[in-house]
Amino acid sequence: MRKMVKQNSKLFIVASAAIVLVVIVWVVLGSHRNITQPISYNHKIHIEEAELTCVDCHLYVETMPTATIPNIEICQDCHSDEPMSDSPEEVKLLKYIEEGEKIPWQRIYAVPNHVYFSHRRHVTIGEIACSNCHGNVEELTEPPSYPLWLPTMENCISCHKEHKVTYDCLACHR
Amino acid sequence: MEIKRRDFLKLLSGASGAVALGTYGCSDIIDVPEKLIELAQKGPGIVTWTNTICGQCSAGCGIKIRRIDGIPVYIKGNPTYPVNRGGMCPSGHSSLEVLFNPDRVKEPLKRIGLKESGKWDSISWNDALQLIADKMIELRNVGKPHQVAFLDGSDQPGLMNKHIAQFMKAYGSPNYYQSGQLKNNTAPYRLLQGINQLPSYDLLNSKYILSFGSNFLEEGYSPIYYTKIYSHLRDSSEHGRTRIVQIDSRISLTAANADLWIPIRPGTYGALALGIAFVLIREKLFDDNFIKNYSFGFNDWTDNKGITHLGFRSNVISNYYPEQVSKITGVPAETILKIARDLGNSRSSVVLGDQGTVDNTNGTFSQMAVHSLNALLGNFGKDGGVYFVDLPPLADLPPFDEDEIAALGNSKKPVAQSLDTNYPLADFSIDSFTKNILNDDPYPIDILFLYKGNPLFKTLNHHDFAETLKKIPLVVSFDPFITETSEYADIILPDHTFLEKWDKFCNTPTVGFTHVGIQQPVIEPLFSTRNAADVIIELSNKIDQSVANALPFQSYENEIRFSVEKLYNSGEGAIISEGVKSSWLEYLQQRGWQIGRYNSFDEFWKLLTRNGGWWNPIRQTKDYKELFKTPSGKFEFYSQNFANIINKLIETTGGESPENREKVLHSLNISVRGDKVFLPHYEAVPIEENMPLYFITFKLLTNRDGQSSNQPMMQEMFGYTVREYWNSWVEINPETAQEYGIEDKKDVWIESPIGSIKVRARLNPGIMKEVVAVPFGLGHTSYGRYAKGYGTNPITILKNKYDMINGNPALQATKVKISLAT
Amino acid sequence: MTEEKTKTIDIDEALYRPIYETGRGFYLTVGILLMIILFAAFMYVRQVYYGLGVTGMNQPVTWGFYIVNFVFFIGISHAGTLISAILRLSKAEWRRPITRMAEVITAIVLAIGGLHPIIDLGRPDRVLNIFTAGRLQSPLLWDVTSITAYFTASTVYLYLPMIPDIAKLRDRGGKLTRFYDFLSWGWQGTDHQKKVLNRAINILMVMVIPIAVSVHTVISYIFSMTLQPGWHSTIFGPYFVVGAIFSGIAALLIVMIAFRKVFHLENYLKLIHFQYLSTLLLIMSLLWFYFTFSEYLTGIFGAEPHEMDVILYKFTGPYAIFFWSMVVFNFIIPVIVLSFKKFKTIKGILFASITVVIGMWLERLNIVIPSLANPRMELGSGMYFPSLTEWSLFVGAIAVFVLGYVLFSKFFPIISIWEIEEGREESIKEVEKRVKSYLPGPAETSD
Amino acid sequence: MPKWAMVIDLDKCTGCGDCMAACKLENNVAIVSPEQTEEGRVMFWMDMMSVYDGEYPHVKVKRIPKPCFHCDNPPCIKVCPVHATYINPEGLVGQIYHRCIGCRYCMAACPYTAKVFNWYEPEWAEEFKTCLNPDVSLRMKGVVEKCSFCAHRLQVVKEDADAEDREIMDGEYMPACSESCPADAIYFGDLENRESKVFKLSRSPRAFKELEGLGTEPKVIYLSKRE
Amino acid sequence: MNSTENTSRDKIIFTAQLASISLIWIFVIAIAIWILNLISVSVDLNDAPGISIAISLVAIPVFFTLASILTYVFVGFHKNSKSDLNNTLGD
Repeated sequence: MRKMVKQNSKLFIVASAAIVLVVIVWVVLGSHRNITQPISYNHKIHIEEAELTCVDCHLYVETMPTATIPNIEICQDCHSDEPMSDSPEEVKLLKYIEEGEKIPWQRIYAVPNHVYFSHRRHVTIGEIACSNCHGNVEELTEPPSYPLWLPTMENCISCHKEHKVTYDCLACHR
Repeated sequence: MEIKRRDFLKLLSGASGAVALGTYGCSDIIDVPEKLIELAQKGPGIVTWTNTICGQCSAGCGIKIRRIDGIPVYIKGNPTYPVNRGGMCPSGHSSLEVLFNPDRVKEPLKRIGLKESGKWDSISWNDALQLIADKMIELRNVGKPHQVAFLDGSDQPGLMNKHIAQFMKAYGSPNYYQSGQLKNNTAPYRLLQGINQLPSYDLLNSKYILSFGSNFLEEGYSPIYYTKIYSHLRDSSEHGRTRIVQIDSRISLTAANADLWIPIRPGTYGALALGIAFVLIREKLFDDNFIKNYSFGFNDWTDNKGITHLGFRSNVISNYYPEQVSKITGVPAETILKIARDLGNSRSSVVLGDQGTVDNTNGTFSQMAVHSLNALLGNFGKDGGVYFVDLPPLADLPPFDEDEIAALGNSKKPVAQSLDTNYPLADFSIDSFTKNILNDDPYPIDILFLYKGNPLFKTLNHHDFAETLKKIPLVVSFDPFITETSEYADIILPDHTFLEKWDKFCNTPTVGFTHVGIQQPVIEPLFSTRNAADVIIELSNKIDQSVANALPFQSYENEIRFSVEKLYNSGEGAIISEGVKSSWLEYLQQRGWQIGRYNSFDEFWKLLTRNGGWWNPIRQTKDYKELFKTPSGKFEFYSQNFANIINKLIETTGGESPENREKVLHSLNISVRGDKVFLPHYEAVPIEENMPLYFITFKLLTNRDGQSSNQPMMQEMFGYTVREYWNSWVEINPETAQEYGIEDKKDVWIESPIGSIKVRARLNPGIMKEVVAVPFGLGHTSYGRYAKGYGTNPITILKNKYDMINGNPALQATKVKISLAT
Repeated sequence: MTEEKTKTIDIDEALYRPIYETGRGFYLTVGILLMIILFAAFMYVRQVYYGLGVTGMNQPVTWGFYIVNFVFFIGISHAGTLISAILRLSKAEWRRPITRMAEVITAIVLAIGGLHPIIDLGRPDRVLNIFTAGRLQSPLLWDVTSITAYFTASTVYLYLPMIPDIAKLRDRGGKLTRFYDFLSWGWQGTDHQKKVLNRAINILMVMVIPIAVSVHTVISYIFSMTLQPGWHSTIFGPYFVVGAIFSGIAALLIVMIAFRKVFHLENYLKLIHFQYLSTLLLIMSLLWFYFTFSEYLTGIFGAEPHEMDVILYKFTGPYAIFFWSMVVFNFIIPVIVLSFKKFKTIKGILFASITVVIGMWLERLNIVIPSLANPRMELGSGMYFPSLTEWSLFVGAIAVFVLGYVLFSKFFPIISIWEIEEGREESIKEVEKRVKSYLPGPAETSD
Repeated sequence: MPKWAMVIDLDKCTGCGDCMAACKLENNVAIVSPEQTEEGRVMFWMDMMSVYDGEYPHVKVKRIPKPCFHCDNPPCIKVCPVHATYINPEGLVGQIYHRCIGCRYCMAACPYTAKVFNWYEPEWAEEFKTCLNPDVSLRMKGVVEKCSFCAHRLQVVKEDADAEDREIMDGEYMPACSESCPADAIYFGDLENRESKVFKLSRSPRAFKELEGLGTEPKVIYLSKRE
Repeated sequence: MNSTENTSRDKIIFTAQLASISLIWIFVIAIAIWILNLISVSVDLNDAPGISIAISLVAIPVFFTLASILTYVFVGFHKNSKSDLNNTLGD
């Protein structure tokens, strides 16, 4: 009898642990659906072979709060009529350029609109490397499909504490 | 996927940290990703500022529009624009609600069915213009171009009125009217000084400001300009602080900020002014030198026929002794003595009158009486006095040759000027306008253009004007919104809102320096609308080459450039600029103004549009000859101009004879006889004896002409001073309320001989006991979702009375009964 | 043993009857109450969905019925534990049939009252913020702590004296034996167990009184910690406690009279109980008046303008009717009814108790609303009209209370059976002994 | 550390109400429906009080703009159960909308009635959403909000100053009301900076604070010649 | 009466009772942890920690006393009858 009780309770513990785990996994994985971009952009090739830097395309990284994702206006500076490679992705891009249609990039990094986050503040004034939050993007051959680093308040504050910069609410909340 | 294991762990810990709702628990982050993408800003957020001119009212303040990625999001005053110096009024701040208003007319509309049916069909610009042009060509072909009328509701001097006038003249119609009262309001100055312009007052240098009902901080032509001046007056040290005395029936914004508020019975301002004149004369507090050398008709005088005429002095001394005036006005005799002595003893003191003084049947005479106090004080051409501003050196529109049809049309008598003896000094009288059109007298009107202003909402004779609009076969409205007036239109050609269009304004009335403001688009037109000015050019091209010749411009923008080019060539003044950060006062006193450096007109134009305007703060000292363009060349207490007008009227009625004179004066409703008619005098306002209370309306900064009613922000702020929102109220003195058993915030009926309205009562100690007041601006029956059905329009119960001389609506001439609504 | 048991059953059968006999009345009552509660729940869900706009609260009057009811219900909760603890502590023998009833009121009403601040929240979805990011500096958190403590203490205090009765129910058998078995904690009625239980109850008794007093003081702190006129008062603590006990006794009397009637407990709840309790009510009424009087006296005497605004508003403003009816309900009626023997019947006492409960609710209203309606700045006064949502949640809360009580009486004896038994068997002797010890005479030497 | 404060010169202020409008526009303050305003739920971060004084006919009216007073000893933050309202080292009393649970205790505790509550979800016509200020987040139903001294402007100004490696200049950080006051009656600046206009004016003999006796030490200082 | 069935039922009920007691302890400890957490937050944010500490000084012991009383009663009840249980159950 006692054994049975014990087994029962064991079962209960296991079951509840499993449920908790499932919930956690569901929240963690479910929270970022894998995002596929319309064009599988190759950061690595642009940085290593075209010798571009981040600022060349993410124009406002050093001067504005929002870095912006480059679109055809910037792409077409290099990719005009002739394809440079035999990549099918470039063909897609050229089609967008030809039709004058914006590439519907999906944003994967963004802060909620009640947060004031400034790239200028972090990149230019704070001199934080892009890779701190965006990871080793120059090594990526295709765009990341979910954010490397979630802009949660915990993450922001822990980093701010680490760097001994203000974590006053009004510094970010607006 | 080349995400390292370590990174993945980091990611996991980050996310689960959020799940675990740690110390700073921000639970909202759990559902972030989808929300993030949705909320993410679309562009980089690049901020640009554009200077333009506010079009919410006629004050023409310079504003700066903050645009983020091209979309206007905020407005502030243009700190360098001289009229408002960075200041703004609440209504200006709601301009974006005009631009983005959901009730805008988004394309040309053609009415379906009967007028006022509210059913519209869209029509292409081309069809609409062709339709109108065909009608106009037809009229010209039968030689009746004068049967086209244009009613322009803007009260703003600028290029647009010249543009329309040019068009109408070339087309051949004398019937272009500005329904604003700007021109009518100059009547007293025309009579006393022969000047067709409103004076400016040098308040900054005066030590005593006596204002007769002039609510210059709220209802004036440029409240923000006066607010700036007020602020500088109050900024000065305690010693020698300027005193402001406000005579008004209720505590208006100006009265609230004055040092002293003197309650007065509506319509008796003239009597009070003359009572003050009595004291000034009796106590010899007037400017002897000025009176002796530069005035006419102060003392009794004899004309070349040897007839002795009554002088101002004798008239005042015999009729306006303080006790008598006190009985008329309700102002205690001691108060009259006190303000008169203060006025006479302060150097320098200035007297101004508006709103309360002029909004009555005796408005012109009252304002003459008020202005004559300035003459007694010798306030012309001196610091702290009255002066008149020069016009900017702008190019007139190019001359053109009007063809025969046009010449014939222009020779016809304008339809809005009275055919009998009513309103002899009216430039535009809505009373005559409606009566004459309804009677086809002297000819019918076939086409009516309406531009700005919503006249139907503001007129006293609402019914007649509506009938007029119904009667006219083709009514074309340029309104960007469907207003009460454009409900009666047959075609609506939606204008841009002022944030999308080009325009040019100059010299806001009563502002004390010459200036030009450029209005320019801050955003591409949101809808298929067109600038009314461009539409007129297009129309002129469609009608006839001779009409088109009058407006030889590609677009209105070019026209502005053309007109401004002379400004550049003149070398006068300067484009407004930052640079000098000294106070405004110093600005004005700065006489040695330097001219900006620009090498070409293009540079000038670029700078002008970037900075938003041009001004010339230097006031040329004028000699009295320029100030007094009267027959005598002096300030005429006894207005010979008026005498001439009356004589002319008598002639048209059948020649000089006492009977004819009596007939003319009678039809003008002038009660006095003899020389008094031509002197500033008090005319009693005809009122009903059986009604116990005076009824007046007033305007608020939040909604000066009822034009802000379609802006939710202004509707909400409408009565911020009494905490009434989206609603009208009636101000009642607590003692009066007690007498009628009325409580605060209870609805009351206000009953006049015309009709009755139900309004919420608000007890307010700041109103005369025998006066009740309802703000103007609400009570729309049209004008979009935010305007329709909120509040009450007090105009609807006003009697159909007008100023006997200049035809302005008499807003304070009605008496009413009130009772608690159950 | 068995003989004894049957004997007791015979005597106290009336106390067991409601548990074993379920009439139509029970189902009807529960059905109606459930319907009311469901409606209230619907209204609450609606409020969460649309926002607090569905209530009648507005700009200066930012707190309305919910906070009034919160204070009121917490006040009522003082009926129980405090009274029963005091009576137990003072060894008042007449307490025996009353204590359970009083304690049940406390437990149920506290739970309801404690929920009211959550109902009042604009963002109930963020209520967890209190736990993740709370600030103990806020009197609201003091409330959370002290109400939790009081709720725990009073539930324990209700539960422990119930154990012997639960054991009795267990021994009687029936469908719920296992449930009673679980709850009886292995009570066998041994001497050791009795000793343990008595000791625990004695400790609790002492503990519960300060907790109860502190809870209502802390509730008053919500108001008196702000700077608002009419709230910022030092006597608010005791004033609230007195008011709470006052309303608590009245509520207890109402419950007693109701159950006496419904369960035919005339043999247990005798007139003497009501007279004792109503005397207590009378005293509290006088005390309440004293506190009210001194509260307003200090305000009027000091005549600080804002304070006077609020006081005059209470006396003459739109809420004056509530103020004066509060005085009538809380002071004039109870004093008249309870001072004269002629009126001091069960009916009279019921009447007075009902007016007191209403009056105390009005008192809470008069504390919360007028202060808020009269902002210090020149903004004009505000008005507050509760909406249907607030009314239905109020009625719902009362329904929850009644339902809770009805259900409790369905599962547990409403009068402590073992204590009655104990009273019959031992207390007469004990009281005699005790009274003797009070009486003047030669000091007893320890024998 | 600067201490931001506002000085309102009541002698200069005419009560035109522009500060109210500028504030509404800048801060996306919701415009509630007319029915709601009737119930007293109108939202103004900058409100206007009318004070009547004297007996007819010697009546005086003074209109007083009333923002949040950003007290140095704020009664509201003491009672907040969740750190949603707090005072930061620069003296700004912040309101964190996403933390607020909507208990409205701060509103009840504020002697200045400076806070407003979102009784319903704030709504805008679709067209008006285009021109909302992206610098200020929208509030949701059930939270308290109030004047922030336009703290979002400070974020930008600070960043500009840091980027140029300098201190914030006097007059660089201005709330919308102060910026557009037509009477120049609203001054804003750093109380700790002895050179600032605000510091000088706060020492003026005309200076007074609302409800000074409460010890809340408001950082909105009024100037008026006391008559 | 089936004694084995009875005792097994007793066992289950006994575990349930034990569980409820431990739940109460978990509750009390959770409250204590919560209050301590709030203190640490207020210290962290420099937010008048004195008040928090004062309240926790009062509140935590109260909860612990309550839990202790319950435990005392539960243990007290069973201590006495332990011998009986042992006798009947054997094992």
